[in-house]
Amino acid sequence: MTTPETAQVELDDEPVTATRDELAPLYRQMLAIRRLEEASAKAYSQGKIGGFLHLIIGQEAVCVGAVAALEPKDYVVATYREHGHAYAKGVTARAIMAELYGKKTGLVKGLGGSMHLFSREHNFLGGYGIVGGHVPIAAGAAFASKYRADGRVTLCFFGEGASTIGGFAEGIALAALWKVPVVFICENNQYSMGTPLYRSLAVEDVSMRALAHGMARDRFDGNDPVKVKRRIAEAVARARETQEPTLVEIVTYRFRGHSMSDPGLYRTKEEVEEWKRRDPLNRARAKLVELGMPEPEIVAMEDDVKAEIEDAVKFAETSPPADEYKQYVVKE
Amino acid sequence: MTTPETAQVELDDEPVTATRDELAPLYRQMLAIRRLEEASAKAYSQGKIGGFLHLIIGQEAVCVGAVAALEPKDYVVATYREHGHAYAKGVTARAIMAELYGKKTGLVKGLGGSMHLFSREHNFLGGYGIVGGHVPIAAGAAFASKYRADGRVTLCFFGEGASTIGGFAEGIALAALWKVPVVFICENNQYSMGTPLYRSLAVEDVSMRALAHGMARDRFDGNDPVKVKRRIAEAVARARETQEPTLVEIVTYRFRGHSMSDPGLYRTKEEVEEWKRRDPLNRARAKLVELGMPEPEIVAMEDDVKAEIEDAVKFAETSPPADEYKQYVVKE
Amino acid sequence: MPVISYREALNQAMREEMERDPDVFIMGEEVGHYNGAYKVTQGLLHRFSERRVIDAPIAEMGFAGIGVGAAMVGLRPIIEFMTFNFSLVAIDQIVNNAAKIYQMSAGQYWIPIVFRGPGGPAVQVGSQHSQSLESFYAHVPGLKVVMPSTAYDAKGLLKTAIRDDNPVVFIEGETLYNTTWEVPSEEYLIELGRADVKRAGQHVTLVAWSKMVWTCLDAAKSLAEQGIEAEVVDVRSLRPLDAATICDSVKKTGRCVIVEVGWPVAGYGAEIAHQVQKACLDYLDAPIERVTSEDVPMPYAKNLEDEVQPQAADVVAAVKRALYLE
Amino acid sequence: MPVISYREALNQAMREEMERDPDVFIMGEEVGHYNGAYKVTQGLLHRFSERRVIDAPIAEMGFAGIGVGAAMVGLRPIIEFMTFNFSLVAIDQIVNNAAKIYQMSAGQYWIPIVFRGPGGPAVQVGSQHSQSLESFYAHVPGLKVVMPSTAYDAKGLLKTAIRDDNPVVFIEGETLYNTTWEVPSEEYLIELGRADVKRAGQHVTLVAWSKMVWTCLDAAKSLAEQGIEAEVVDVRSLRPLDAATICDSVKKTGRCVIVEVGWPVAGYGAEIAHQVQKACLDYLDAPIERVTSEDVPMPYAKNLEDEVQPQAADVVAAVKRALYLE
Ligand SMILES: Cc1ncc(C[n+]2csc(CCOP(=O)(O)OP(=O)(O)O)c2C)c(N)n1
Ligand SMILES: Cc1ncc(C[n+]2csc(CCOP(=O)(O)OP(=O)(O)O)c2C)c(N)n1
Ligand SMILES: [Mg+2]
Ligand SMILES: [Mg+2]
Repeated sequence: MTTPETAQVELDDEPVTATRDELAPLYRQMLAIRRLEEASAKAYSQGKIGGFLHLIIGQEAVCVGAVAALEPKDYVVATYREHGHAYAKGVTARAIMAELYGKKTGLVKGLGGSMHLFSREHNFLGGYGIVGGHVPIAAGAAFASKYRADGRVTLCFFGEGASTIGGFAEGIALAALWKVPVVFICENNQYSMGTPLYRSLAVEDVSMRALAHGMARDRFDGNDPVKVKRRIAEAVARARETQEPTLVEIVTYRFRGHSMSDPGLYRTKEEVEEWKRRDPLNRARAKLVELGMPEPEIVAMEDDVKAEIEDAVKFAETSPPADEYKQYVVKE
Repeated sequence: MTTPETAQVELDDEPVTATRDELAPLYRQMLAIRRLEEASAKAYSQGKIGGFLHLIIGQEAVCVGAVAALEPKDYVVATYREHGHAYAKGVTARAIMAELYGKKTGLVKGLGGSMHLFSREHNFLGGYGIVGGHVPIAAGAAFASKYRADGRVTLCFFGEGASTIGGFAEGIALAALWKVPVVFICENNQYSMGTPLYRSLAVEDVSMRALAHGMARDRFDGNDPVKVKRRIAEAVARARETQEPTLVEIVTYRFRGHSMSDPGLYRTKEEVEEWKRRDPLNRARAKLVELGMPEPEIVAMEDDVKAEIEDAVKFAETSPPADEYKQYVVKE
Repeated sequence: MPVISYREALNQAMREEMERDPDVFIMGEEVGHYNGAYKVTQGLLHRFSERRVIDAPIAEMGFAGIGVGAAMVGLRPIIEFMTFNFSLVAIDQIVNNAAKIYQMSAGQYWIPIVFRGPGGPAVQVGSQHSQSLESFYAHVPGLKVVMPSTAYDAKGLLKTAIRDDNPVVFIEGETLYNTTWEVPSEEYLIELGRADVKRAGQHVTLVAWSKMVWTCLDAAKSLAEQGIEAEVVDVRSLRPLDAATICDSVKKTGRCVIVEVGWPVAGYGAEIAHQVQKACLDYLDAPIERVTSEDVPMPYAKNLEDEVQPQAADVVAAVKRALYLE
Repeated sequence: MPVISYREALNQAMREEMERDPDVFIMGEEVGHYNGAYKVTQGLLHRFSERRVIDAPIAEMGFAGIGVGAAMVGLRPIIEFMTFNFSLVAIDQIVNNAAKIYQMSAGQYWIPIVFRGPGGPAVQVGSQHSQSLESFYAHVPGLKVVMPSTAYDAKGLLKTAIRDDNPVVFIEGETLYNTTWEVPSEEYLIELGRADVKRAGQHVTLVAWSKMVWTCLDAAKSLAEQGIEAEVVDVRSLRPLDAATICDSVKKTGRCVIVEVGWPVAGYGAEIAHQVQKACLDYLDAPIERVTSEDVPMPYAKNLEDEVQPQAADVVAAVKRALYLE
């Protein structure tokens, strides 16, 4: 947890020491999410997926590391850029891909699509499309956990662009006032659509929003899933033990455009390349080798991921179309 | 201007040194507002004024001192508790009282009433009834001043209860990002209707909201109009010279209930008495005596105020009823 | 049968449902220690403690959203808006989250929540505080919208709304809190989506909800003195709407006057007018009349406010137009 | 005459008005450096600089309110909502401030502002991004509501809206940006509050606005093949509404079908239906028909989305009901 002054972020520091057994599964998840996103991008360009498609490529270490700090009973609330969060929480690639295809077998039967994944089985409270609108919802789930003393913690993910909107301000203010077990995680990927930080924030440190509420805060680089897991674990422990919320800002970067329709012309090649150098997947893989994981084992894991995603695509391709839109309007 | 740490407020410190010529007119204004409010309370209890009536009795030093730091061209935006602000900006007691009576001669012809006073002649941009909703409007007036480089400054008044709502959060965030000449003045009268600070704020220092935006801030006791004038003058100068906004929190207290319908049972007699001891009018009067203003002169001024308000009441009583409600819906 | 106020009826409904179900809680501004800005939650904090009666800061978007999140995971929140005028800063939570999560999640999550509070003009509170926003909420699939006119209906409908698994927008009449009605001491529920004929008559059908039902009953009285028997249908539930009861009446009377306190353009009454002409065109002996407020923001002065709002005399005049008596 | 796109027409309108009046500026998310999420503001930053083309953070309530404040003191803001779905977090500024300040101040302050952006469903963007909220805004006195269907109307109406001294809610068709139409190179304005007959016909009157005008023209084509000549009235301006043009047509045809892409209950079409039955009851040979989306939040899957939204075939079917051909 950082001090009240603007917290500096070390971008290229060494990955925190981890055991191979701790890192390997995180690497596998990140890789699966990367491949899932790549496959959906391909299907989108083939016209098999429609609407808005927001890829999280480059940011995988954040959702993977953060969710790894949770128990299954804990809740996750996310934005429209949530495929990775859903997968990290346990949703299958099949259910996600079939949803993107708008199929009956999709996670939400073709009703929600890319931006609105929900999974009750995994306590994944959904992906939301109105910026900031989901922040109070996360505070509400945490409010319910405190009301029932069920020991659950809620993670709420959002982008730095959401930190200016009223829903975010009110959500964190009430969470701080009523002390509910929630961790607000700002995925600061440095752009809100085409807008860089300096054009959207007077102070380029979102975690400082916590100061006026006496809320604990943290801020760090998000390219190492183990580091993310450890730091989020601190906040999760605080929430579980003291019911106190935390505002965590994790600095990351999206390699692709805001959505498939955005060529991302507002960034220089150099800047993007610079960040790709920090690709969390490459760093994690190198670390695994360094930790003595035999190349063949790594490759086997990678092949396994490849197969998993290919299967998910085939499943989506061959599933029947969505066929129901009236059943879930009014609950009897 | 205070440091980033929670700013302590000295409640009973000595009134700042002022000359009699500086204090006398401020005392007169405060007294006129006090009498105006008392007269409207009387008329309300006689059923001559209807709707909601929010009195500012006890808080007079804030609007009087703050507006005294302005030039006539500067703008003021206020809440539903704005009779004093309008008067301080130059609106006559007659126009205000006639409006409360719902008369044709009222400031806004009986259309707005107590909560919605507006005066273009005095650059009084109005009283607003939706908590927080007027904060972006104030930022907008200041935006226009910067756009046109007209050298005007906007003062935006609001209660501490407004500091949690989204409109306030977005308004100050945009003002800080775009650096517009506005001074946000939180009149912290320690209650939001029946809710004391500790039940509405996680941190009982509204000025800390400025930290996350790199905005200048100030915080002090509001029972001395000269002190208020001096401190607000600093913020106004900052706005005029550098276009930078400031968030100022002024600690004060309302002697009456939230509105005429509120008996204020949520406060102890002792607490109210304690604050009445600090009555800004008594303190100012004592100071005037101390500054050598002869008692007869003070009494003459007080009689003059009495006459002004009595005239305003008579004017309101004898004015014709409002008669027009269709003219100002669509501008041709 | 005991006669109690509309306010007391609402209070009883919440009290009984909170006794019955520990997952029901109420949250809003001044609902606890202050016992409610309009005293509708009187005594609930004392009875149920701060855990279940929560005073919220001024952050409608925030606490409406907290209600939605809590409802998602199984609680049954009652969110009080001090008045529905303030629901405009929270409407995104109601329209985009409360109303859509059941659909977006393909039925995995549902939102058993009640958004309640007074709506419609009070007296001389000015244009920002004098709005009737029911047509906004009635427009949105996924919501239910209820507006009771009597203490009896208020209690039975609010209890049902609290037990409903869908988000219910429950708009109370700001000027009805002191009105009284017979209310049985035994528990009862009133199904949502059922209109109620508050007065029988054969010459004209008056359709209204909330405060305007009383205005229509007043108008019906003076019409009766002139030999005109008006049937007064209290819609009670705007979504779902009980169009059958309205149409049955119109088929009988052949004349229809719809009365609402809100603005005329795209007011909810237009929806009823459409449904009536669609189902009963051949039965209509005259065009459907609507009586509404003037198409202006509400003025403050009492005399102007009365001019702007529908009065019994305006209803009588509309009935006479519908009967070609002018 | 040059044929240009709806997007280009809107761009020209803003460019011309900004050239004409230095008090006109545009503010919104991605309107400047990104040239607009839908490229409607393409090139405006380059031409007018950051002073007059302002990229805003995600704070609709904040920048809508800033627009209102700036308009109060004499500027003429154009506030772009990336889509009108996001106007729900700012609606309080539009309804309680923009629409009421002229009245609250008794005419001392007026609000020359345009709130514009795309509305209505796009393609597969899900329920939170696929809403038609015109009936909300059309309900509110003090606002004007404009929804053009063609490039020609878009340019002429937007120029007039920018010069109007009242707040104008200008909702563009999210799926119309690439549609083209003849647009003169000379300057022209189109008065607000005038409907336009887009196709003449004597058998039935089709009333629509925005995208649905195109759907009605498609339907009219296939109806013509069956010997049914439909008149298509493009409302263009929902507030004020040109009821006369609609009623003149209905008096001629005796049949009326109102088509909107939004939800059925309390949709704006109900208001038109009411006004038509009120003014033309004796001319109606059949009940007024309404064609709307299904009463559900918009599903994501393309096949379901098409089922939910009104198609030309649905209009044709409604016309046949109105002509008792079924
Ligand atoms: C209230 C609202 N305004 C605007 C939008 C359009 N929009 C969608 S995502 C986005 C940018 C969000 O940026 P950020 O919060 O940083 O998240 P990121 O996309 O970078 O993950 C915008 C403006 C929206 N969905 N909701
Ligand atoms: C959005 C909104 N919510 C609720 C209200 C009702 N209300 C009016 S004043 C008030 C209390 C405001 O307290 P504060 O901001 O401290 O100002 P004060 O009245 O103390 O001057 C409330 C809750 C409102 N007007 N607007
Ligand atoms: Mg971002
Ligand atoms: Mg206060």
